[in-house]
Amino acid sequence: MSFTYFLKRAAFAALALAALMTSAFFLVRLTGDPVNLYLPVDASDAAREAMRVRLGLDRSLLAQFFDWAWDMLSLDFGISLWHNRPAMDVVLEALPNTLALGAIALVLAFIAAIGMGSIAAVNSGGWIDRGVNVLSQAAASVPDFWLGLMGVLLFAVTFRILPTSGFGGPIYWVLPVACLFARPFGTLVQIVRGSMIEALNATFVRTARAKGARDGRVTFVHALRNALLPAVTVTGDLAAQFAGGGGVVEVVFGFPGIGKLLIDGILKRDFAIVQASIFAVAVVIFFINILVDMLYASIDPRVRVE
Amino acid sequence: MTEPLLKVQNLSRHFGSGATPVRAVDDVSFEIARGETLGLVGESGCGKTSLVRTLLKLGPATSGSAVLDGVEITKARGSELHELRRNMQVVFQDPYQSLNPRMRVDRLISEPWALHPGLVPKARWREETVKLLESVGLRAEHADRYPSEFSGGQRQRLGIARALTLNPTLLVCDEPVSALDVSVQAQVVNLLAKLRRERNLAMLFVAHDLAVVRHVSDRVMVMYLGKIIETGPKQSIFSAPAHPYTQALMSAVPTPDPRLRGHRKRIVLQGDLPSPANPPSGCRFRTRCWKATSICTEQEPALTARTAAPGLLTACHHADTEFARRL
Amino acid sequence: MTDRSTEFLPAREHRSRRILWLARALAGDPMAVAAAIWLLIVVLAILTDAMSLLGDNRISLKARNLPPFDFGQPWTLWLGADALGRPLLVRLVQAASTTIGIALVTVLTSLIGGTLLGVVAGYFGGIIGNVIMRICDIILGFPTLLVALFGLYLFGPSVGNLVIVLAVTRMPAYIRVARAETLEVRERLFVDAARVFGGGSTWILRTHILPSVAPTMLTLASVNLAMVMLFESGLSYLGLGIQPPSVSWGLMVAQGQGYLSSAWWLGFFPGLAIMFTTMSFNLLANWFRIVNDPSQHWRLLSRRR
Amino acid sequence: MKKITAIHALSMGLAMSLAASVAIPARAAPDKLTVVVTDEPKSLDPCDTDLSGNSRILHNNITEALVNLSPKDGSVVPSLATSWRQVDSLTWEFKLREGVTFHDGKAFDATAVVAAVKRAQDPALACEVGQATLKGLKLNAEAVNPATLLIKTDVAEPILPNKMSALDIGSPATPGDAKTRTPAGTGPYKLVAWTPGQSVGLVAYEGYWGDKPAIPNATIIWRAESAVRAAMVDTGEAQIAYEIAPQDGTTGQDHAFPNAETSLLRIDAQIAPLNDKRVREALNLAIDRDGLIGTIFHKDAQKAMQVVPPSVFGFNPDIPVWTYDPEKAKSLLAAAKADGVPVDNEIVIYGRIGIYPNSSESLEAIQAMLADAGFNARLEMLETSPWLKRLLKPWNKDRQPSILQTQIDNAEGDAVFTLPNRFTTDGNQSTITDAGLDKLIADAAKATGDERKKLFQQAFKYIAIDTVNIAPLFHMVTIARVAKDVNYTPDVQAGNEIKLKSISYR
Repeated sequence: MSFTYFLKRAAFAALALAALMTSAFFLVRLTGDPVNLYLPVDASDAAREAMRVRLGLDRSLLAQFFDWAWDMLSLDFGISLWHNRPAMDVVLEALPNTLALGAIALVLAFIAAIGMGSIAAVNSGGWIDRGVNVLSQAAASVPDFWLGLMGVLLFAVTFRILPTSGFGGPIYWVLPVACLFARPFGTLVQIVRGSMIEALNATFVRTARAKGARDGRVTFVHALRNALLPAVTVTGDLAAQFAGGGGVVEVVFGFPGIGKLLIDGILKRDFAIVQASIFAVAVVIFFINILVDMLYASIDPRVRVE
Repeated sequence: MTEPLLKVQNLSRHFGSGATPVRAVDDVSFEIARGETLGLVGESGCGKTSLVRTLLKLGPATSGSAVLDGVEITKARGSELHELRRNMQVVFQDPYQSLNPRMRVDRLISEPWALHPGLVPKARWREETVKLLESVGLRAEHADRYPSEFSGGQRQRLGIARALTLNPTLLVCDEPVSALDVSVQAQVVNLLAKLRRERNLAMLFVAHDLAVVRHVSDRVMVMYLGKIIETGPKQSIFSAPAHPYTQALMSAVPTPDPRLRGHRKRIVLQGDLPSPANPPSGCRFRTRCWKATSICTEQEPALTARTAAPGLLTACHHADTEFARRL
Repeated sequence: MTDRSTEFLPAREHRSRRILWLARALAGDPMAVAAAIWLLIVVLAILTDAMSLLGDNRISLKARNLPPFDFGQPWTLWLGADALGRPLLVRLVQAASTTIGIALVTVLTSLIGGTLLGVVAGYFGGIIGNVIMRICDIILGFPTLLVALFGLYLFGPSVGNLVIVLAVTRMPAYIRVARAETLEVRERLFVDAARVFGGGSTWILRTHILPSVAPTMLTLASVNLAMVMLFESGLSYLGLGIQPPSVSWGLMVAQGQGYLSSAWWLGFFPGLAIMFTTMSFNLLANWFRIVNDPSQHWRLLSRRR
Repeated sequence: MKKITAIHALSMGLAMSLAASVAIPARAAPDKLTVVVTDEPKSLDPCDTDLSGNSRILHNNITEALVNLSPKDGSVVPSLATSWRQVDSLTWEFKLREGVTFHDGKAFDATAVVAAVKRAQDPALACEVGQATLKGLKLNAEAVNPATLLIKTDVAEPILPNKMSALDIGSPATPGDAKTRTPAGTGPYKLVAWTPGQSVGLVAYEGYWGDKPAIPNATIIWRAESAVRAAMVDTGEAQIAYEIAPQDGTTGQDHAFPNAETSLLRIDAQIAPLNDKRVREALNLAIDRDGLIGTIFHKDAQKAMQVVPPSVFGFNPDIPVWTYDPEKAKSLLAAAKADGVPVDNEIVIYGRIGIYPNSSESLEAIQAMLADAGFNARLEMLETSPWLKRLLKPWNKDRQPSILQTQIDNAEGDAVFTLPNRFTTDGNQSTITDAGLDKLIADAAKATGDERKKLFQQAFKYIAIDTVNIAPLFHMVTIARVAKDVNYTPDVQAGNEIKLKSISYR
């Protein structure tokens, strides 16, 4: 991948980011004034007005926008109203949790799907294949939040072997990871299975077989390579989705990630938090996309990144 | 002499811009009279298709003019263009691609009528469709089928029937049989010849197969790298081609005359077709020509009568000598 | 070139044979059969409820959180009762009409809008096409949840807004596919032919491009139906979608969360319903894709032997 | 059955391997206590303790006020001040406890209190205490000597000591220009760490002036779902969980305590048909309060007839509770209709998601009850911000007739904290304008003793019987689940403070 290519993409990403941040600026402000939320209901009108002035909300939207744009250019994301500290600090505490959660779930899903998918494809039409098919369809269709609740009910409330929620050692990650794991796993098994079956029927594999290569090698070198490409693409898309936080799952488990932060931020009209999270997520997505492209190129030399 | 049906003058079609555009069609002039069939031959990539598409107004002309029945094709717009479409129709090369697979035959055939309301009233579409199908050798019940239910030759008949719906005066046939099996080719060519006679159609018949061209054409035109390099009556071209390229093409055609078999040596051209973006200087054929001399590098030969063969125009510096040697 | 024309020659029987063939193809996929049956049951249930044949749905605080599988009760109570004593089964059916209705309307909206925009972008290109595609890039570049959050906060979480937000966030996918397909179809010879007959842009778009693009778009839509359903459930679960007293499966799970340890069935059954229905849509979409792909027909037909 | 065992075995195996690194203690170590609440504190600044989420962590754990209110009768009892007296109508004198130090080593004295009072009223800081409890009152504190403090007020304030119970005293080192996230107080616990999004950790303060707490380490965590909070006590993840929903609060470990909140529906009495008193009465008669108790509301909740609970000074015990009489409601509506009142107009019920457990279920039930009585009511559940827009003035002139779900908290123990804002013409949440009531409330606020009590009782009666701009529901209870081995019984103040120092293991 050439450096100029990277620059070109970065430039486009920066433009898109600017557009998004600008729309986010106006959108969050349209969601309503935070003042009522931050003052006791018994506070006087004068106190409300004073807070508006203090937050600069009394000025015209345009004036606020220019101030904000200037701060953005100097990467100043402002102070979180709720947390009462720099918004970016708060975001950067939550982001690694989300990324780790998403990465663990996706990597596990990817590995499991490659394994399951190829087993199903090799046994195409048989009992194993049908079983895998049903399982993966179910996994791809199960609502993650529901899975989370049922997990809590079963493993935490009934058997008491896993914590209900929260954050801490590895054991706290089991249920959230399992919930996020389901859908990517189901989707990827379908894809791996489908493209492997196709590849196994394709001429080049027959050729390879005719040349006397052992069956195992045929399957895993040719067909797998063929199946990896779409699997990587889909995983990349999913990774981009997860970067925005396994929103619902994070809420279910009280997991301190960016998705929960963002939802809370909007609920609490914490403009700075919302904007900083959007920014951070967008940057992460940009790098994920680059990473996927590089992976793509390394799997299939025919794909030239351009 | 009456005014020709189609008069093409200095027509060019270039692709791309900047210093070296691709000159797909470069300064081409020719005429087609009413009822006349002009054969156009050349290798693939020589600009035949671009010429056809320009005439059909599927792409803009870069310069020059083409006048059909007094109407300037290159400048026609709006209703003038719409009228023009009626007079000039096309049979495409690939009958699998040129028929929308999702439309039933009756809709396919009547599509032009739908686009030119007033020509045939809707109530008579069915009747006319059946008539057309029968005239191209298909049956009435075929009207209710989809293109996928037909063989290649049948599809091309459908294509021809559809081209005739508007009763055009000029039919452009862009390699109409090259996608078909040899056994079917003759049937379709014969059909075209028959229709031409019946309807007094003028045709521009494009092909790379000389045998087919010979069968239907009155006159023949040879194209190389966007230029016409030789043109003349069928007899002259086939019996006494003056341009080395034409000769090379002819040598590949099996002769119907058994006496001549074995006497003619097959000329195999060396090298590939040069890039039309950067054609050779002087004569464009010189890079593959066994007769090329220095003059060919320096001067571009004009399309002029160079031999005694009647009506034959050749763009070759060495055409006269060739003729002389033959004698 | 495979020419299956002989299979269908007599024109009159074409259509009825096609239906027969579809039935055969469906029978070749037992999972698709199961999916079709499930969806049929759901649709029938919705219809029965629409004709108010399901009986009493009144709040009855005495029957609050009645446990399921008590077969001594009237059959509507076999799945238990909800926190306000309403039969859970009836609630599930009412929620089904919201959930599935929203999914259908959303998919239809984004299908129509996305196809039109994509076809326009692909056929005409130029500035309009570019603008459309760049907007798509931006929407696609950011998490759907975020776009949805904004939309719903801005306009309030009503059913109409939910549909709009979901449709807008799904639309870029349709636009991209429609555009790519159009770019391909646009170059086909039959489009040139239509132009030579004097067909203008509108004519070509309407009679040639749209019908050619449609099957792909329909396949995409059938896959999306499942996706939208899951997404709506998620939003409703977060309190951003359907609001009480309306009811959707996602909202039922959310409300059931408060009864996780006291009345598990309140959240369990609606989640199960989401899963079954989503799965059915997925399976049928899969089947539909194979049916529409001649190179894969054998998968459905050969199984019968 | 077999299947379940298999799943169990499988999950056990899975858990064993995972639990190798971190296991959940089935029983907490005796020196540690974990409390789970609903929300993360918004702030840990001593001047923000008006918010229950903040005050639970701070009040009487990290920071203390000059006085406390007795959970038994609401009377003022000593804390950091040992005694107090009213010098004249505008001046109060407090004697301060000596030998007290803040967690940061600073000495507690009159100047520290002066700084805290000043800070709480600084408009730039917008402190909760300054804007709610002390609203409309100017305090001027002076240090006479380290152990004596004078507080002057701009208007007569007969209940100043009550109000001082809300003002926590932070270290003089607390920044004057910004809220702090690391408060230092005089309380039995000091802050170890606030890990945003996760927990607040406390440890016993060696230099505390009073009795040492039994449990040295306390952690406060938060979970939004009541079912999860309840389960956490069972699993041993927490020892005390607050705000358990009624459906979960049924075991012997669950303690219900009145939390000083009164739930009600505020009727917008300015818009037809609700501007007709008969319609508002019909609305009250249509609600089956008995049916709601023990199902959607906890069985210990009390049917309310006024907006403050009985523990509040000024509560009127003689107001009759609304009976459930849908027939009478119907006839009242019919009578109103006969007089041309547009009783068929759609009335919106605005609810707030999660205002109390089962808030949306309660409104769904009430909507059905209203419909049975012939009301045309539509329910709309709102998230806090839009709900506040409906709660607070200014309102749109041509708004729909509406009923708003709300609850009123009065932990301070005096009716003056409830009435003025909600029922006077100038009040920012008031739907009535009644000059007589305005005067009554104003007079009551200035009066003392029995006179004060009598006037407030009159005001409550007038609101309940003459204006009827509310449909009072219940005096609410909070349910706390306490682990079996923990010795703790929540009292009436548990909604606003977790008295960690009184908790011990059995």
